[in-house]
Amino acid sequence: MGLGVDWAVKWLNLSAEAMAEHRVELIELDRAIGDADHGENMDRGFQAVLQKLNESPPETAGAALKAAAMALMSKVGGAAGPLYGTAYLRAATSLGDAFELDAGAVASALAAARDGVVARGKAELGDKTMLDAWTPAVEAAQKAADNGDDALSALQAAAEAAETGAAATDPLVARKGRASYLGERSAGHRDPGAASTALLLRAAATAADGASGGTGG
Amino acid sequence: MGLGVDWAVKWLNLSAEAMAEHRVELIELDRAIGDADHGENMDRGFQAVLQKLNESPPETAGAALKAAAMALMSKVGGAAGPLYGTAYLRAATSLGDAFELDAGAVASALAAARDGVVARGKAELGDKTMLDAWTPAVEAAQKAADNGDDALSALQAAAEAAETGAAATDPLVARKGRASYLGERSAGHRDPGAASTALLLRAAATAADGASGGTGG
Amino acid sequence: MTVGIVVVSHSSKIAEGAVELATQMASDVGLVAAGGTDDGRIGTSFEKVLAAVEQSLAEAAGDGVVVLTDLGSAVMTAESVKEFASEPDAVHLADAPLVEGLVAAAVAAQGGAGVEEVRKAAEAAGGAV
Amino acid sequence: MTVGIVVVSHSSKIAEGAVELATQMASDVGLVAAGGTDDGRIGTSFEKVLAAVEQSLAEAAGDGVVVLTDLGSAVMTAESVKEFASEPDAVHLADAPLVEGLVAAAVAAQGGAGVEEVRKAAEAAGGAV
Ligand SMILES: Nc1ncnc2c1ncn2[C@@H]1O[C@H](COP(=O)(O)OP(=O)(O)O)[C@@H](O)[C@H]1O
Ligand SMILES: Nc1ncnc2c1ncn2[C@@H]1O[C@H](COP(=O)(O)OP(=O)(O)O)[C@@H](O)[C@H]1O
Ligand SMILES: [Mg+2]
Ligand SMILES: [Mg+2]
Ligand SMILES: [Mg+2]
Ligand SMILES: [Mg+2]
Repeated sequence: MGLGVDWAVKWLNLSAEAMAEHRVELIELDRAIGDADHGENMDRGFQAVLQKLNESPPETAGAALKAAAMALMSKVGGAAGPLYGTAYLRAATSLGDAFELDAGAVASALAAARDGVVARGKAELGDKTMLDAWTPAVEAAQKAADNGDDALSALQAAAEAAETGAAATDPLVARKGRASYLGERSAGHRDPGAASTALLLRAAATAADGASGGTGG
Repeated sequence: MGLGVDWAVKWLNLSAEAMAEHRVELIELDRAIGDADHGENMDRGFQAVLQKLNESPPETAGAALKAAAMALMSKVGGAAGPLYGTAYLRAATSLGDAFELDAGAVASALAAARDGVVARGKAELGDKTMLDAWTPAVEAAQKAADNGDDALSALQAAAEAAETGAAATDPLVARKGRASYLGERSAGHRDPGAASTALLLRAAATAADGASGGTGG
Repeated sequence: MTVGIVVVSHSSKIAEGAVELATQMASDVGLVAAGGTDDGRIGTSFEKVLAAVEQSLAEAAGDGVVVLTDLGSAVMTAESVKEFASEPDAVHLADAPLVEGLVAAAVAAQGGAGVEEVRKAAEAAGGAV
Repeated sequence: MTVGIVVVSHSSKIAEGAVELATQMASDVGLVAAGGTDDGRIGTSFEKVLAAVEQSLAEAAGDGVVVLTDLGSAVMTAESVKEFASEPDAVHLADAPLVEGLVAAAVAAQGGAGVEEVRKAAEAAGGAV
């Protein structure tokens, strides 16, 4: 049984909860190596996502992610806006009109999201950005899909890999984004965007755990 | 009979009159190749000069020019502020405590002023700036002094040379100041600062014409 | 007609002040400020920037629009807006210092320069003249 | 103690907005805005800049002050002020883009960099990161 629009909507709701819950934590991470607004940015962005979903409930997971993309793009107000906006938009395009998503579709959507982050931000792996959470997540999801695991397992693998990837940004020196202004002083702090990516992918896995599957066609 | 503080005060008063009278003309010159404020800047600057002179009447020509320098520096608000401020300050230093100025002292003071413009603005002759009026003025005054002419003659020669120098900026391409943003398009317009310099030096000559000389010691 | 210019800054004050400053030397050029977030915080707003770009495209009537930005997230917002704009190919991002580049670009546009020339004028602006 | 930074712009809005923007990344650094003329026009004010430099010198308590400027007349005003300042040798003019240079300089100062290093950080700031 694959994942459908219910999963996507649940994911976005859990994302909004996570951003509200970790708002201060993300702000503090950003205070250390940025401008102390990432938690505020993400919280506002996901509140706008919820509002958008309420105003016009989506019919597919792709439509849900597209609505989220536009809300994030508009309302985040920081680098994370165009980055997550582009990521979710590319993921939505990857999902297309599908009503049920298997592990392969999930892995492809995550890869498309990651490619969106790269297209928008031109970062490379190891630059201490959200890309350092997205990339291992994509690889883990792809591996799970290749193994024949289900979508839930793929998302769980992705979430875990993103968490590990976010933690692995701690010793890195930032080469993109505001934190790059700090040079060597950026080492010893977790990248806020990598941390938020890990939270969002964990929400995706949680939403899939016991998800009711697609709405059928 | 040399020039004294009465001449200096009269010069500054006539300067203020000239700036008020030519305010719009200088604004229009600056509109063509700048930001349309030179007349406004100079008018405000010289109103502040008059106020300062009224508040504490100077005892020497040098003191009068020093007071003018500080008022211009503070109140002009454009490039002309630090440029004329530095010029008048250097001229004041050149005059020192002298009560009577002969042609040589006048020529030296003008040279000091010109050097102040160069020190502050780093322009070269032909860059289409006020320097293109100051430089021929200094040369003409020096020549008059070398000829044994009196201070009035030296100032008259300086004024005439400044007027010619200002007119000669018309075909030049600006290489300093705002007008340099226009590149080739700056040609065909008179430099506003060169025009105001010519007006100020004409005021100096007019003030000397029939001036009562020094106040004595 | 002249090229339009959009000023994208994290701060609405910076964007507005820069437009005021450049207008003094380029009073016939359409300069549009897009600074700060929708809700007045420091940051950039996709919607504000999109609205500014569309206004500028309309005013430029085919002559094109140059977009100046301050920090990296403003660049990303501007690039996103370019993709969503009604005429993406008419939107040219300048890699230039915001204030200094704007004055140079505005003067070039005032002189009738084309969109590529205006962008280059912005990008050539270095230290203060 | 950290190096102080003074922002000299033709526009009070630009100077204030730039200080707000940089403060986000450098909340412990003394950033002083000196924009516009005494009477609120576009231009620079010797008195405003001198007051800002003196305030900054006092706050920096010996660590020195870096001055950022926008256009050429702001540079000339800042140079004049340096000559009149109580500690001319502690006043360092940066040849840098105003907004981009300020953010880089403020972050460097926040990190405890010395006055020369702060100036260099400003001058190294180019396009948006
Ligand atoms: N060029 C980039 N490529 C990828 N991610 C980036 C880039 N620039 C910034 N980021 C991410 O954005 C996060 C900061 O987001 P946020 O605080 O919302 O933006 P801002 O820096 O504009 O305040 C960083 O922690 C980093 O993960
Ligand atoms: N670097 C410079 N050296 C000499 N003169 C200069 C320089 N820059 C500008 N000027 C003079 O200043 C005049 C403009 O003065 P003003 O309009 O008061 O200043 P702003 O350009 O700041 O508005 C120019 O016409 C020119 O004569
Ligand atoms: Mg941030
Ligand atoms: Mg921010
Ligand atoms: Mg002017
Ligand atoms: Mg001016």
